[in-house]
Amino acid sequence: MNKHHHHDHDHHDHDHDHSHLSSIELRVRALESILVEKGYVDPEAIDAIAETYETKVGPRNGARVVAKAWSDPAFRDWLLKDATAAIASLGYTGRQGEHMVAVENTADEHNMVVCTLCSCYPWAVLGLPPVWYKSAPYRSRAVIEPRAVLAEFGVTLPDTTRIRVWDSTAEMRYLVIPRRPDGTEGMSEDALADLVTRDSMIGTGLALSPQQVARA
Amino acid sequence: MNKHHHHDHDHHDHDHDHSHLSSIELRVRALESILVEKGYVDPEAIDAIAETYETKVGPRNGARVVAKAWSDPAFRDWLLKDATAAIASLGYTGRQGEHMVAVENTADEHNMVVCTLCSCYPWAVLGLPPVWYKSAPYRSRAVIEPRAVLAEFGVTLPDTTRIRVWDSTAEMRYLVIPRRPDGTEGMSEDALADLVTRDSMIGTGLALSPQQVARA
Amino acid sequence: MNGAQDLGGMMGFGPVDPEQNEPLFHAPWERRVLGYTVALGAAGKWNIDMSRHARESLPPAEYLAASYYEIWTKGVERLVVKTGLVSEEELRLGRALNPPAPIKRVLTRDDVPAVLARGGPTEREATGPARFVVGDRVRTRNMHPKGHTRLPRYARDREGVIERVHGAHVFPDTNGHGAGENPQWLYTVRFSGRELWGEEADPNLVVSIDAWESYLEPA
Amino acid sequence: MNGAQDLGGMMGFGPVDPEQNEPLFHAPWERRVLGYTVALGAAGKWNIDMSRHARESLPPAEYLAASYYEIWTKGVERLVVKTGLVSEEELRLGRALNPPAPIKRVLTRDDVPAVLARGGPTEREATGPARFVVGDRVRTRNMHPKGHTRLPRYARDREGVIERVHGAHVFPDTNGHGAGENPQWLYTVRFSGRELWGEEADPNLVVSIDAWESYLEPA
Repeated sequence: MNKHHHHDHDHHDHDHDHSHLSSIELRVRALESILVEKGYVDPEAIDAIAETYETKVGPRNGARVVAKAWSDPAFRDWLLKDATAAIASLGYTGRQGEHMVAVENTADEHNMVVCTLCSCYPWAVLGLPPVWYKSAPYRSRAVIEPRAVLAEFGVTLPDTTRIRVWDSTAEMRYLVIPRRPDGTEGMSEDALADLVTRDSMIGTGLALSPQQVARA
Repeated sequence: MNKHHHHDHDHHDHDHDHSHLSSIELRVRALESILVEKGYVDPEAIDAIAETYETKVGPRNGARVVAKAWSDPAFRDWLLKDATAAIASLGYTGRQGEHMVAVENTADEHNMVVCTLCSCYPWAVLGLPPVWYKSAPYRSRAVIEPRAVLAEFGVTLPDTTRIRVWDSTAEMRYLVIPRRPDGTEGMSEDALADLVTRDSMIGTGLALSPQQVARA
Repeated sequence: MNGAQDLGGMMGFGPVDPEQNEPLFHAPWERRVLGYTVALGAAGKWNIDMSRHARESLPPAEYLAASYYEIWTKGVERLVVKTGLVSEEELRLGRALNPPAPIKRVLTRDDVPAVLARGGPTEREATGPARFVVGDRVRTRNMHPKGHTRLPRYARDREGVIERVHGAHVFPDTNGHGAGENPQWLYTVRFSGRELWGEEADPNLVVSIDAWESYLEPA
Repeated sequence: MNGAQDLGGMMGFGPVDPEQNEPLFHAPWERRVLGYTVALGAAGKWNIDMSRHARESLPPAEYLAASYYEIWTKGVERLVVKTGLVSEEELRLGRALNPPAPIKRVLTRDDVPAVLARGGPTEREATGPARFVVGDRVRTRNMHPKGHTRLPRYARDREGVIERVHGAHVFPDTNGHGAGENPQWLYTVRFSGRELWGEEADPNLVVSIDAWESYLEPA
């Protein structure tokens, strides 16, 4: 009741911070103008940073890593052994991807990544995290009831499949290598990369089948 | 910022619930009118309940218990052994005091009561709890850093005094018997009761000295 | 449940801020909601554990932002809807639309003194002997039920000593869900501050909880 | 600190709610605050652990009610004030009043690709041998520091197995307070779900954290 005084934002994970929600835009703008006026920040650098994640660094990077790992056993072995170096060889390095670990799903084990303490995420290979990854429901539940979380993503695994949750409490960033779908023999790395969704590399989804991609 | 739409309440422990704060009064009134219209609640009973705690049941009850324990060794022993019965003998019984335990401060040990999970409090002897007792700062800190909490109440005890915290997680309700101040020999129970503050029976205060009462 | 109500040991809430000469109520609505929440007990539609669970299962951000009587308000709203006394639509519109549901009893003004003086004792006849005696060393269980429980997180999987035995009491973990009183032996269990908070804790701190028997194992 | 940021195992937040075709930003201000928070890194006034601590030490009700970029906004506001880049009055009035404080460097548009591609590696040369090797059984400490830490509550005083050794990394518990990098060996420690959550946990669940050496003792 009495919610007329605040705007409806698109976020999923909050609707309570009423003292600031209506003013957050002003507040962010005011601080920017102070920072610029004082010469601490170049507004063009702000744009360049945002553009990087809008146009260059996103889950397509990770998808290429996975597709190559599926296609090239030597690369896969390198990736599992030294993910930072293997990923850097494809040109993906830097902020929130300085120290990478790749973990591979198998018939027996499904990997899933969370950051319960904040929202650590492998920006260099996946870009900026989605709202749900940063939300309290995911962060609280992924470590205690990951199967229930997976079910909400439409992923149901046999009870005998071990769920292996990686809580990113340090600067290690985890990339899940999803299982390669059946019926993808002989596909090119580019075509394989189309099967690799962002969620499949977080562990809350599976790679798509070629049929699913064709339907989409 | 943008706080113009909500009233300033007197509470210490909140100022965030902006969606409802301005409407809480309407909301409470609306539910009352439904409850009364449907015949579930008699408005006079509401008044009678509130009046009980406004005029009859409050910390003066507990103070009388403590004063009697200070004055009457047999009563003190009974109180420590079976607080529910000893307190009932003075006429204090019932809601949120059904099962009482009295704990006595000594030179070596200081008792302090909290309810970390909600705000359980011995209504029958102390009345309704103060806001701070129900607040997150007290509930969170009393069990992990009680000395720091006591300091905020102006109570500094020697490091060698054991702090004994009772977290009221069940229906047992705890009454602290503060130490009897020096210089109170021969005082009547009524006069002694004036020394016994509410906080001294929660364990966040000490009993007043006769001088302190005289100054007040 | 591991909800926002389980505050023991949490940090970041700032100082305790006692109010001088605090009034019993800070606004008339607090007095009303206290009164009708207590009065509704006579309706027999819920018990105290269900009340507590209704409050503690509020969304955590809402729980932590609300004052005590705001929590009571939201709690009683949930209870009247859940038990069918009031519909969600009635609550939204702020007026009665449907005929009343049957209730056990309406509390009158004359009933109040006796009802408050009686309260709601939770001790029950024990159905078996107590498993522990004073002085026994016990360990609390590492349990994380999704439903109502009264074993706080800070005191789970901790070793302590039985200090008092309180008889058999209604078990909130079932009673809070309408699944029966299932009385169990209730104990005060004492822990050292260091057992709870680690080696940097105050060496002269002792904390106790009241714990039902099924929360405990022999240490 | 045992703050609201430490969400692992908490309950009551409802379902995960993925948004279909989610945009990268939900409003232009999110894009701006991301940009200038990252750009301000070049000023050299704080490190990533201080940023995290600024966010997690928001009052719990505020933290839980805020979106991610609202938390970033409040975090960067705290940091600029704390480090003297902006005064509280300037922040309140929304305009500069005082001359700028000296900073290390202003990030330009041209710097951005190289700076982002370099990031901020936290591995450092080890000053001594690692205490543990893969396969060692360890127990995390029962610790409740008031300052910044990266050992979540759910994984304290739990027995696990060293699964990976990651070299020596900057220690957030000191670095987050400007008290030095003090690099320590960092390990991935694996726990069974039952060790973390008790006997009712999923028997086929394994959870790991990354833990600095001082968080661990031999089991």
